[in-house]
Amino acid sequence: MTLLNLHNVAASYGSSKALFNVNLTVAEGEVMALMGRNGMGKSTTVKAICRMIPASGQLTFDSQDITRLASHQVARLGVGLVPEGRRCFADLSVTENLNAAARRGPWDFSRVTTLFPRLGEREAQRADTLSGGEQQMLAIGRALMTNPRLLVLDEATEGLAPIIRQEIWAAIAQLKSETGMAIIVIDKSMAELAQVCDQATILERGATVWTGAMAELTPDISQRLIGV
Amino acid sequence: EGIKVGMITTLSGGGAGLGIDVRDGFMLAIAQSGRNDIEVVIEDDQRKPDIAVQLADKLIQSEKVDVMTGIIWSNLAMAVIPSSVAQGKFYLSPNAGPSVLAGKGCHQNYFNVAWQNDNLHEAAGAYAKGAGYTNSFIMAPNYPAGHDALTGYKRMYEGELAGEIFTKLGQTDYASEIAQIRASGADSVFFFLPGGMGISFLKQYADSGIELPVVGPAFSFDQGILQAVGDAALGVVNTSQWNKDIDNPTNAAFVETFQAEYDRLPSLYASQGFDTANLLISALETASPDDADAFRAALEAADFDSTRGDFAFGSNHHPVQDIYAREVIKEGDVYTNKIIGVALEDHSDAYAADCSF
Amino acid sequence: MIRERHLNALVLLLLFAVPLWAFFNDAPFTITLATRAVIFALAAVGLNIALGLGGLVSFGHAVFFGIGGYSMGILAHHAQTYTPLMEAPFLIEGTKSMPVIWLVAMVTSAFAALLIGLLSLRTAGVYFIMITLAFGQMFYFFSISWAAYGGEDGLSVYVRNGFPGVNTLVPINFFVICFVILCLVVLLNTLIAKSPFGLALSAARQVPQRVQTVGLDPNRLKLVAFVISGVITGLAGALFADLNRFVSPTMFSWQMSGEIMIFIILGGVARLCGPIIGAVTFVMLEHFLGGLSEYWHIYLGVLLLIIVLFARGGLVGLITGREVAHD
Amino acid sequence: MSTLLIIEQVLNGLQFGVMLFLMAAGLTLIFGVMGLINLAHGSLYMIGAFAAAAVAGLTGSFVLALIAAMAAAAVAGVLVEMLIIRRLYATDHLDQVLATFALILIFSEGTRWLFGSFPLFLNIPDYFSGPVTLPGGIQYPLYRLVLICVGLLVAGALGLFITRTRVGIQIRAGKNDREMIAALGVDISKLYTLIFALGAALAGLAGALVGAIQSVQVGMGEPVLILAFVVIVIGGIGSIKGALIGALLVGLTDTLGGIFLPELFKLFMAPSAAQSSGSALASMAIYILMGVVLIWRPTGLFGARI
Amino acid sequence: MTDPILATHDLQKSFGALKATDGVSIDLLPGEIHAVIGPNGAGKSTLIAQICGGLTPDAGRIDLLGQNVTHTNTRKRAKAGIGRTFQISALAMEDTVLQNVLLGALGASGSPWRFFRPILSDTTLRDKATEALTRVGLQDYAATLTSELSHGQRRQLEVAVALTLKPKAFVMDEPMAGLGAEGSKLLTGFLDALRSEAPILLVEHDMDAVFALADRISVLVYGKIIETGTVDQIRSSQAVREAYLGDGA
Ligand SMILES: Nc1ncnc2c1ncn2[C@@H]1O[C@H](COP(=O)(O)OP(=O)(O)OP(=O)(O)O)[C@@H](O)[C@H]1O
Ligand SMILES: Nc1ncnc2c1ncn2[C@@H]1O[C@H](COP(=O)(O)OP(=O)(O)OP(=O)(O)O)[C@@H](O)[C@H]1O
Ligand SMILES: [Mg+2]
Ligand SMILES: [Mg+2]
Repeated sequence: MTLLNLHNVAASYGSSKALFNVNLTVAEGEVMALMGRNGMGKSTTVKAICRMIPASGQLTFDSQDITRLASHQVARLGVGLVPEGRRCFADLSVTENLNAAARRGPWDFSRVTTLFPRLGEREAQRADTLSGGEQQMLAIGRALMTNPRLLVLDEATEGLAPIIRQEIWAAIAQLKSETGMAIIVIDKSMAELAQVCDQATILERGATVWTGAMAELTPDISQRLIGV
Repeated sequence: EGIKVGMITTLSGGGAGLGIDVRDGFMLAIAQSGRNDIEVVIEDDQRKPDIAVQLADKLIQSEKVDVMTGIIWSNLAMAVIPSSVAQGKFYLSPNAGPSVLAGKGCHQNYFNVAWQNDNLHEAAGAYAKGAGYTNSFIMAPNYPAGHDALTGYKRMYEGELAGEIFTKLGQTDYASEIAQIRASGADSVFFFLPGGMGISFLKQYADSGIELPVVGPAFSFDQGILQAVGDAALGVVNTSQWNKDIDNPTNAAFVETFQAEYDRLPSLYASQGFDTANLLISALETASPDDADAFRAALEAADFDSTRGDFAFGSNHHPVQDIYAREVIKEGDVYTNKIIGVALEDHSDAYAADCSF
Repeated sequence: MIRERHLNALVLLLLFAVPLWAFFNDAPFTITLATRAVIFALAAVGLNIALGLGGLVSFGHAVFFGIGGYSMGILAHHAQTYTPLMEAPFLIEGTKSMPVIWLVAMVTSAFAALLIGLLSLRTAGVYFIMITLAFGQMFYFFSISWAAYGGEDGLSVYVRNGFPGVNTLVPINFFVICFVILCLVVLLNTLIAKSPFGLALSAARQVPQRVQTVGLDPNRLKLVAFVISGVITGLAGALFADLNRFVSPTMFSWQMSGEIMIFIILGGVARLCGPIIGAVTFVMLEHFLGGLSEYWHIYLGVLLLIIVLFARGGLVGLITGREVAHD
Repeated sequence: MSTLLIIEQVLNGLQFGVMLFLMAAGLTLIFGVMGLINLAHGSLYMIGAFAAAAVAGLTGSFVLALIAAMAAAAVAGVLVEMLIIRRLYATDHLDQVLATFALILIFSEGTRWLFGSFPLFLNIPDYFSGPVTLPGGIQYPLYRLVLICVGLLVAGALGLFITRTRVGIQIRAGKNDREMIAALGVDISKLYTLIFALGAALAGLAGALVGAIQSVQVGMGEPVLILAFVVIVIGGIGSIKGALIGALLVGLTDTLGGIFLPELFKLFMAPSAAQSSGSALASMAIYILMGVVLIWRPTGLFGARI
Repeated sequence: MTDPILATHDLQKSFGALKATDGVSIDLLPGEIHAVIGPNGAGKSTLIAQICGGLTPDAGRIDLLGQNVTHTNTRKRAKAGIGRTFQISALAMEDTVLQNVLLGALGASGSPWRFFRPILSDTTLRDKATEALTRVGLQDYAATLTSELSHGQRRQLEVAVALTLKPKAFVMDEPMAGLGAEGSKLLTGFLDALRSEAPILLVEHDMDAVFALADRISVLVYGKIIETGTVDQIRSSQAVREAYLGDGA
C-alpha cells in the first residue's frame, strides 16, 4: 500500500526555485533511498514533505492530501523527521529533547536509550554541549519518540564514527524488519544504502530523474547521476 | 479684524488631564464672552519640550498668532517662553511659573495668571507655621520644581526639619520614605508630588497607619485626581489660590457653567485657564496686540473678574493674590475641597525684586 | 518597483526641494519641519551604521544625541552669560561658533561611545540592547539632577549659534547646513558599507567566530563602528539643540533612543536611505496627524502597525521590493 | 539609623522587588521563552489596572476586580498575539520593537479614550488594609505582606510549569527552533498564544495588585516596563528564577540606595546638597547595578552561557 | 627529524567531572596529513578548539612553529598561521560567496581599517579570493548569496576561506561532513594536493578519505590518544577496531 506519494512537486525559496518536478512513492514498510549530488534538492524534498516550505503539486500521505496541512499536522499523521544538521534543542537536556514531542507507541525513553546507550549516560546534559555524534543520535531518538510511520533520515550518519554508523545502519535494518516502519534515507554511503534500501529515487536539479528498485541501480547509472 | 491665540498644551499621554482642563476653562471663557473674533489654535505638546518648541515655531511662523498661552509644565515653559517673547509675542501663562521667569529672566510681554511656582509651597509653609508645627518632614522629587518646592516651604515655615528627602522623579512606591517618616519623630509632613506620584504616596501613607498631619500644595488634591486618591486624602490640608467655594459671583457662575458644559467639576487648572482667557478678553476690550505698549498696559491693569476675587499683577507680571488653606472633604459621593482659612494674604513672590524690564 | 539607488536620489532631492519651495512661498515653518526631519535622519543614519552594518542594536543612542545637545547647550550658555566654563587649570570659555561646538560634540560623543562600547560589547543580542539602555538611563537621571545646567528644566539659548559666512538665523540657511551634513554622512555611509571595514564588520555581525579565525577582532570592528555611529548621532544632537535653541534631559530619555531606532525600522534596516525615509515619515505623520484629534496617537499606532505588518524591510523594502544581492 | 528601621527598609526592598517580579514574570516568559520583545507588556499591565478599577468601582469586590484584570489583559494579549505578533516571530527583533511600540500608542490612547484623562480609583480591600505589627515591633502594611506572598507563589508555580511540565518543555524547545518543534508534531502557534495569554494575565494581575497602592493612570505601564526589562536582564532572560532574584536585587538596590546614598554623602557634604546628589546617584543605582552585572556576567545571573 | 609545525604537549581540559582532553600530545610535521579519529564525543572538537584558541586548556602547552601559543587568542593564532575550518559551517549567510572569501583575504592582509575605498576595487584581494574559489570549484558561484548554497557547497566554501589565509598549518574539523560521495572524492583529491602547501591536521569520520589521505593517524578515545601510526597499523589495531572502526572497515 502506498504510504507517501509526491506527484509533480515544485518548491522554491523565496524567488529561487529549488524543486521543479519531484515524483516519489514510498510504500508501507518500504525503505527508500533518496539520492543525488550535493544541492540537487534532496533536503528540499524532505522539507516539502514535512511542510516546512510551501510546495505546489500533489503530496499525499496515507491517501490523505497533505499539500495544505501545517507542519505539525503532517507530523501527527506519522512523519518523523531527522533533519539535516541535527537541529537539537540547544537549551534542553537530552531527556527533555526526547520527551518534547514524544507520542505514545512502542518507542519510548528506555527503548531509545537501549538503542543509543550514550544518550542514557548523558540524559541530563544540555544538548548544545553534546558532541556532534551524540547530537545526531539524539535527533534520531527524538524522531523515534514520536513513533512515526514514516521516518525521514536526512544525512543521519553524517559525522558519526564508523562503529556508530554501523549501529545506525543496523538499527535501520532492525526498524525495517521488526517494526515495518517506512523509511526515507538520504546518505552518501552507497554501500550501506544498497544493503538496506528496497527502492531508490535520484534527483537532479530538483527533478526526479530515475526511480526504481535498488537492485536495478547499475553502477553505470549511478556513475552518471550521482558521480560514483 | 480678529486676533489669533496660540495654545500649546498637553493633550495626550500621561499628563493630559491638566492640559485638557486648562483648555476647557479657557475655551469656556471665550465662548461666554460671545466674541467670535478670537481664534484659538490649539496644539498638543505631548509633554515633550522639543515638540513644544517646534509648535511654538509653527504658531509664530505660520499661524502668525498674536498671543500665546497654554503650557502646563515648567520645563516646557522654559523651552518656549523666552524665545517667544523675544520674538515680540505676548505670553499668558495659565499654569507654569518657573522662578527664573519671575526674577532675572522676566520679560515685559510675559504674564503669569496662575502663580509663581513657589507660591503654594510658601503658603503651605505659612500654614504649617500658623498651625504650630515645629518639626516637619519634607519631601519632593529631585528636579528643579521639587527643589523650588522645598525652598518655598522653608521660606515661610521657620520650624525644625525632621527630615528632607528628594525622591526619584516618577517614583511610585514610597514604602521606604514612609518608614523614614515614621522613624523621624516629625510632627507634620509636607510633600510636593504632582500627578500620579502624589496619588501613590497618599494611598500608601494612609495605609501605613501613620497619623501625622499632612500639608501639600493643591496639585495633589486637585479635582481631577482626588477621586483616584479616595478616602486617603480626606482631611488633608492643602494650599491653593482657588477653590470652587470661593464666594464671588464670577466663581459661582464659572463652577456652574463649567459643570453644565463638561459634566465634571472644574479643577484648579480649569479656573486658571478660565481666568487667563478673561484677562485676555479684558485687555482686548481696550487695546489690540498690534499696539504692544497699549496692550501690555491693558494686561497690567488686570481689569477682569477673576474666579479668585481680587486679582492684581505685581511689578514682575506675576499675581498678587490670597492663597487659601483648603481641606479635603467628601460631598455626597464626590471628594472635593473646602476652604478653611487664608494662608497668605495678598502674596506676591520672592523674585520680583530681581526683575527689571 | 524602482531601484533602491534611484529611490535614494529621489528622497534626497525631495528633501531638498520641499524647503526650497517653502522658502519661495514664505512658509518658514515647513523649513523648520524639514530641518527637524533632516536632523533626526542624521541621528538615525548614525545609529544605522552600528545597527544596520554592525548589528549593534543600541537602545542608548540618546546618550550621544544628548551629549551633542548638551555640548551645544553648555558652550552656548557660558558664551551668552559671559562666564567661563572652567578656570583652572586653564581657562575654557563658552562659544557660539557652530564648527567649534560640533567638534566638541563629536569628540565627547566619541569618548562616551568608546567607553560605553568597550563595556557593552562584552554582551550580545538582547543583553546589548539592555546594557545600552542602562547607560542611557544613567545619563538621563544624571542630567535631570544636574542643577548647574538646569536639571530637568534644561537650558535655553536665546540666539542660534553662528557659522562663518552664513546667517544661521534665516531658517533656510540653517536647513542647508544640516542638509549638507546629512549628505556627507550618507556618502560616508555608502563608502563604509562597501569598504574593507564594512565587509569585515558585516561578517563580524553574522559570524564573529569566523572573523576571529581569519585573524581579525570582531569586537574591535564593532567598537569602531559604534564610535563612528555615536559621533554622527552626537553631531545630530548638537544640530537639534541649535534648531530648538534649547536642550533638556528628554534628549537623553529612552523614548528618544527608541524614536531614533524607530526611524530606522520604519524606513528599513541597513538601507542607505532607510533612516531618512523613516525620519521624514515619522515627522510628517506627527505633524499631520497631530491636528486630527486628541487621540491621534491611535492613528499613528495603527499606521505604524500596518507598515510593520505589510512592508517587510520597512518602507524602502515596500517601494523597492525584495532586497537584491550586493553588487 | 536604628536596626529596626533598616530591617523594615530591607522588607520594603523585598516587597518592591516582588512587585517588580510580578510584572517581570510575564515579560520573561514572553521575551525569554518566545524570544519576543514586547514593549506593549506595560500596556497589558495598565489594562489590568484599569479593568480592575472599573470592576471594583461597579461591584465593590476586589476579588472580582483581580479576575477581571487578568481576564481583560489575557484577552487583549490573545488578540494582539493572533492578529499581530504571530506574523512577527519569524522576523527579527526590530520589527517587534516597532510593532509593539505602535501597540503602546494604541493601547494608551485607547484607554484614555475609554476612561478619560484622569487617574482612576482602586483601593486596597478593607480586609487587607492597615498595618500589622511584626515581631520586633515593626508596623508593616498587611497588603504589602500579601503582595510578597502572591509574588513568591507565582514564582514557584511558574518555575515548576516551565521546567517540569511537558508544555513547558515544548515552549522552551520552540524557543530554540520553532520550525523543528512544529515538524515534530507540536502545534507551536497554539502554544504561543497560550503563553502570551498567560504572560498577559500575569501583567494584568500585577497591574491590579500594584494599582491598588499606586495611581491607576494612562502611561503607568512604561516606567514599570523598563524596570521589568532591567530585572529580567539582570536575572538572565527566560529564567524564572533569574527574574525573581533580579527583581529582589533591583528592589533592594533601589530602596536601600535611596536611603543610604544620601546618608553616605552627608558624611562629607552639606545635608541639602548631599540629599540631592545622593538621590541623584540613587536614581541611577539600578542601572549601575545592571551595567555591573552584565559586565561581570554578560548573559545575566542565570542566563544561558554563550 | 624535522621540527613539527604544530605540537601539543600533555593538554588537559575538563568540563566538570568529564575529562574531555586528558593528556593529549600530538604533532604535525611539514608536508603531512595527520588524521585524528575517534568515537563521537572523544574530544576531537575540544582538542581543535584548544589548538585554535576557542578554549583555553587547563594544563599543557601548544607550540606553533616553535612558539608557545598556549595563551594567545584565536586571532593571534590565525595570524601566526593556523587555518581552520569548522565542523558546522560558520559563514556570513547574508553575504555573497565572494564576500566570504574576501573576508579571508582581508584577514590575511591584516588591515581592515580602510573605510573609503570599495573592497572590490582592491584587485590584490580580489584575485586572491577568486583564486581560492576557483581551487575549490566554486568560481561560478561568486555572486551567489551564501544562504542559497547547498550544504555541500558550504563545506567547499569553508575550505576556500581557509585557503585565502595561506596558513602554515590547516586544522580541519570534518571537512567531508555533508559532502556527497562525489564531493568527498573531489575534496580528497584536493586535500591530497594541498598538503604540499601546508600540513593538515584532519579530524574526519569518513574513513575512505582518512585512509586515502593520512600519513599518520592518531586515535583519540575519551580524551586520550590510544594509538598513533600509519594507516596499516591503525587498520590492524584491535583496540582501534573495538573503540572506533567496528568490523566494517
Ligand atoms: N534556504 C535556502 N534559500 C535559498 N536556496 C536554498 C536554500 N536551501 C537550499 N537552497 C538551494 O536549493 C537547492 C537544493 O538544496 P538542497 O539543500 O535541497 O540540496 P541537497 O540535495 O539536500 O544537497 P546536499 O547534499 O548538499 O545537502 C540548492 O541549489 C540550494 O542552493
Ligand atoms: N561545554 C561543554 N560542557 C560540558 N561538556 C562538554 C562541553 N563541550 C563538550 N563537552 C563534552 O565533551 C566531550 C567531547 O566533545 P567533542 O565535541 O570534543 O567530541 P568530538 O570528539 O568532536 O565528537 P564528534 O566526533 O561527535 O564531533 C563530549 O562528551 C561532550 O559532550
Ligand atoms: Mg541536503
Ligand atoms: Mg566534533
